[in-house]
Amino acid sequence: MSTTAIEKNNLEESDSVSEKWVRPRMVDMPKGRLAMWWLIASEIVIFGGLIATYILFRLRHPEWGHAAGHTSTPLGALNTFFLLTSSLTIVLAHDAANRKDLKGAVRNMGITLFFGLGFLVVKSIEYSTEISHGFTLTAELFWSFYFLMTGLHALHVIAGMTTIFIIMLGVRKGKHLHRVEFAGMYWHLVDLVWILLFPLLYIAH
Amino acid sequence: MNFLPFPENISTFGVELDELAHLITIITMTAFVIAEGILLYFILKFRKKPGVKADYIPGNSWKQLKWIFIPLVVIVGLDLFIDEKNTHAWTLIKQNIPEKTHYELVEITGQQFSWLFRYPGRDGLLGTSDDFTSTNELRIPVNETVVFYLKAKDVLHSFFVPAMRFKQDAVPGRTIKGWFDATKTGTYEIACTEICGAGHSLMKANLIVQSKEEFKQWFESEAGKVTLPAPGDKKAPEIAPSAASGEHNTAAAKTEHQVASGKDLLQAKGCLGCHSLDGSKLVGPSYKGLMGRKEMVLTQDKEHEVTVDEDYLRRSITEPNADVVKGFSGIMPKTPLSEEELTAIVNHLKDLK
Amino acid sequence: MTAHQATAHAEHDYHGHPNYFKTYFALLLLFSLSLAAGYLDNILMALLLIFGMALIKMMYVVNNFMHLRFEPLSIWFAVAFGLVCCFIFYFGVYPDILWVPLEVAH
Amino acid sequence: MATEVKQHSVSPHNHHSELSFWRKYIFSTDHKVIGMQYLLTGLIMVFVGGFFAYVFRMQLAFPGQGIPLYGKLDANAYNMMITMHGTIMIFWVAMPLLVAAFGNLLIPTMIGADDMAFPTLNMISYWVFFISTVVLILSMVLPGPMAAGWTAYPPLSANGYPAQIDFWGSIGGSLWILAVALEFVAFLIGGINFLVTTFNMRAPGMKLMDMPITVWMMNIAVLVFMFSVGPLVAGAVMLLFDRSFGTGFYNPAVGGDPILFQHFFWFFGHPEVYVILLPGLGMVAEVIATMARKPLFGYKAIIYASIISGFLSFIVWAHHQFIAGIDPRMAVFFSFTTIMISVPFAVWMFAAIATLWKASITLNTPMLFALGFIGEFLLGGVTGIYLGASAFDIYAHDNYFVVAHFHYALIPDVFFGGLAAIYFWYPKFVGRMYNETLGKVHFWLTTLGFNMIFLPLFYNGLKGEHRRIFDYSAWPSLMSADMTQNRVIATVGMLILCAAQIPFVINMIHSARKGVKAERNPWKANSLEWVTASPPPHGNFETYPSVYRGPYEYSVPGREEDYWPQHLPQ
Repeated sequence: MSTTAIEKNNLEESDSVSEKWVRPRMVDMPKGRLAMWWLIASEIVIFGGLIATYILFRLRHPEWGHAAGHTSTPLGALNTFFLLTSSLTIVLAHDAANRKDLKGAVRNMGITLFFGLGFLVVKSIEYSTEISHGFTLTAELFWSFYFLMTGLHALHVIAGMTTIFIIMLGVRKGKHLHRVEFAGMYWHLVDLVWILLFPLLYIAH
Repeated sequence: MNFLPFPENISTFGVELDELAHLITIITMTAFVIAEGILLYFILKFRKKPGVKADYIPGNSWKQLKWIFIPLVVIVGLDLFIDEKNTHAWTLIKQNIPEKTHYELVEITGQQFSWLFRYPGRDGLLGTSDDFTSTNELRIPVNETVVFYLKAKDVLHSFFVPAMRFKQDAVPGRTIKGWFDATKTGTYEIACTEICGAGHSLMKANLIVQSKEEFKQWFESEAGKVTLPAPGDKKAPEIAPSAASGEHNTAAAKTEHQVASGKDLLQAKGCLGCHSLDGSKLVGPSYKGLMGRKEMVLTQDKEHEVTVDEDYLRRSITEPNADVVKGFSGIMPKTPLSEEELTAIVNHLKDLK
Repeated sequence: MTAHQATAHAEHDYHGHPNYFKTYFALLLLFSLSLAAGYLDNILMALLLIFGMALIKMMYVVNNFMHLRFEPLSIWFAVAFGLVCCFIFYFGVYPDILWVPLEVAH
Repeated sequence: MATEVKQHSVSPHNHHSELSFWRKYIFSTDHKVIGMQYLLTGLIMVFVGGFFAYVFRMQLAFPGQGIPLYGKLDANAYNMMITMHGTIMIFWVAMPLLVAAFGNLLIPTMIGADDMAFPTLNMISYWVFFISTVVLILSMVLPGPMAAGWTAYPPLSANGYPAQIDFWGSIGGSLWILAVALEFVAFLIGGINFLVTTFNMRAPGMKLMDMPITVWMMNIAVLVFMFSVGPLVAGAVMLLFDRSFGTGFYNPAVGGDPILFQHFFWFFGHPEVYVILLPGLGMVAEVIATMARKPLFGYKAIIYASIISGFLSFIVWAHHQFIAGIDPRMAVFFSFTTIMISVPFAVWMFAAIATLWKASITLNTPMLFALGFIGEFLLGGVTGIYLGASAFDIYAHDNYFVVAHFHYALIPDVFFGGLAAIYFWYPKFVGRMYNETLGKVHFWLTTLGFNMIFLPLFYNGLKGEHRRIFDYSAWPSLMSADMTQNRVIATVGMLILCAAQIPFVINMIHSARKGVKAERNPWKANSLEWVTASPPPHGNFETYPSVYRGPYEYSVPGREEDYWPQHLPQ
């Protein structure tokens, strides 16, 4: 956290008139983005701890491979596709908001919400098929981890979607355009975690 | 020198631990006294005197900061010295078992509110059919290295013998192998130091260190009582009994469907940990002359008298805290028993005089 | 409050947006590759490929979509320290779960 | 520092006066009101936690007899009380009092900001904390309260295995986990607020190295908390699943591992005690520097030492588990790191003592408490070296030596450090001076009572008295005359400590109304919070100060006054 070194070299650069882009100092960052990064750092530690434990248990229980086989990879792949595209659209929305193009921003955010909804639908299909096959939460420790991790992630998807929706209402009336970026960052975090969860739960047989 | 108020030590590695404690005391207490002395001296000497201004010593130059860093280097040096001694003691006690020709073996199982000890029997191997067990009483020969296998049946417990300066947590799902020894005969206390529920403060056992002959004699008498099944069935798994034999918990390795006798079940399920056979009051009421006895019992804290009969016995095993005998606390855990085991125990209790 | 000064900075903050579409297609490519890697017979090779590509995808998302590339170093530090904590926890718990024989206590 | 000229309008919040009672006091977004709310919740909870300490201390000193104000204590209630005493004192007294209350009160005023970066988020963080307090009290009342120590190790905290899952029978324990999780959320939100305010809203001209040390400590504490709480949130959810749905994360029969939760807990637990320690140290350093009229010795050295201790606190956690079944080879590494982490705090102690060299000390109540902190904490730190050595920990783990050690490390920090801060900033945030004699009586009684409790417990600990035992009559060696006498002395000491708080409460309430009106800078201190009126108006500063020098320029040679406030141009 000692940013003195950074502040010193920024001192000399900012006086030069060169058009070269200057890495902003902490003090110049807009508050919201700074807060979002700290929030993302704490989320990384929460999911990181959970995934570290899951990896340890996977190494300890090789027999979970056959249990992991019952997770349907195609549906997981579809979900990954949904989240990747929604990540793209939320960035486009942020880009549009920067250019004050309200209609573009709202449209993109709408697409993101659509894909988010798609993700949740696919997730519920997966859950129902698995539970009907008898792989419930307490069936085996693998399934406890599976439902805990994907459940926690799904909660974050829902939280992300509600924030996007609330901000979308504001953007439609042209208020708080800078908040689109924060919703975007949270959504990217959710996508980031899924990128790590997908191979762990679905591919690793 | 021995100025710390430790109880008397009877184990070989306890001496090393006491030395470490005294070394740390000398180093840290001198540092503590010096620091307190300087603090008090400064407070008294530099009180606010009218007209006298304080000095401007911000402590940002090396010349001023050396007053902090020199004592710091001394402290780091002493710490490293302590850590070296400590690593030596730790590796001796916890990491490797001393090379000896003959080891005494014992399997210690902590369960809710009593300690079960299992001795290897005549064949010297744990997990075989001739093992015998005792509850809340561990006997070991003097000057002999005892290798133990520490397990827990339900929750975390911790095997603590102050006299031997020895403590090790028992964790369900793990067998922790280690060693201890005793150099003096006598009876010492064993305690559980990891909180394990309501009866945690009643979970006491005795460590009885006997001379070799006494121990041998006691060992023979106990080993003789074990009823050996058909000789052909003698299994001899290697020393670590845990992973090898499946349910090693039942006293005798049962053949397929023959249920162990009621008496062995009382032992194995840990009932004798809290209920005595000879009438003495332990954690729970004694089994002596149980059948037909009149008992004052609290049911939903309504006091009423009940005569002990078969369904009272059956109900107080399956629903232990439904009616609690007056003067005892309702802390008996529910132990999972199959139907035959339950009937075996109840029949055994009925004909106990 | 450095309000007016910060907004001035925000305008020309992101020199040359990272091309979002290029990143997106790179992500899709990596994603399909990792799916294909799932069917490799050599397990170790497959796992390495899959998790390697997952890490590259994460770097893409963090750098291009979340613009970490343009943030002050302290933010890099915060994110990196979060990961370091997870690794510390992983290697701290590793011996206790993997070097202990699994028994079933009942 | 690039001298950008910053024009400031008068504080934009002057419409504060016509807000309704609710918006002004209950759901206020003013960081000072929120700070006071945290302070009051912390002070109320200290009496709840203290009552539990009173009950089980009486039981330990006079086993089996009825306890006045409570009646007879049985084993289950005893276990619940030690659990709640630990939880309340750490999560509902130390954290709100030191980190949240003084963080909210001091950070904006010390860095010359009008309010926190996100005022509404700040208000939400208090109310999440308030809900967690309500849920905690509910968890004590409902059936099946948590009775597995404040560390809540499974399998005991997960109803034991084979888990008899009765969701409603053990609702108390599940609510306890929920309350602690909510408290984590509150401090995560609060923490982000602290960080953004410090990094983004400092007064013009205030470099990071010009900030008072308290602001540094609050930020390091909040950062350490934020990074360490993650795995425990995951662990707590897993424990909640184990308790309520019978999943087997910690159940060895199903493949789980009880040691896993201990790692989760202590990976958070040890950084947690530094989260509590650092703010206390920071505020005590302020008080010592101001009252000794001398710059804090080695300001930069202390900051780097604290940052190093922040990092070290993440690789030290398994010293709580030396004999808990972890791999013995791990203990060698953690024993080394534990002894190394005592070094940064040795720097702290030497710097505090060096500050007093050639100073001119005024011994009023805040200074007495600050020096009491340094004196008592030395013993706490020193006994830490004992327990850091894993071999000695074989004997001393889970016995009263450990209990006495961590009370000597925590109580000086929360009681002495917290009270030094309360007395020091009382004139600023309440607007009236406290009564000096009542303050001194409070100090001497608290010191007497505190030492009377825990010195005998060191002795009992060495004799082998293990902790969390409801009734020692089962162990004849622990019922010897000297040990029972020590337990009685400790209980009497505890009664003195409780009695010592009466002059404190009288002093606080009485001086709030009838105390002498305090002026802007009663202690002649340098930092920015002494620039505004006391109590500071809603927007803190009429005109925003800029900063020209460090916060500790006391008795600079060549100036007639022995202090040089940060905001004066020369």
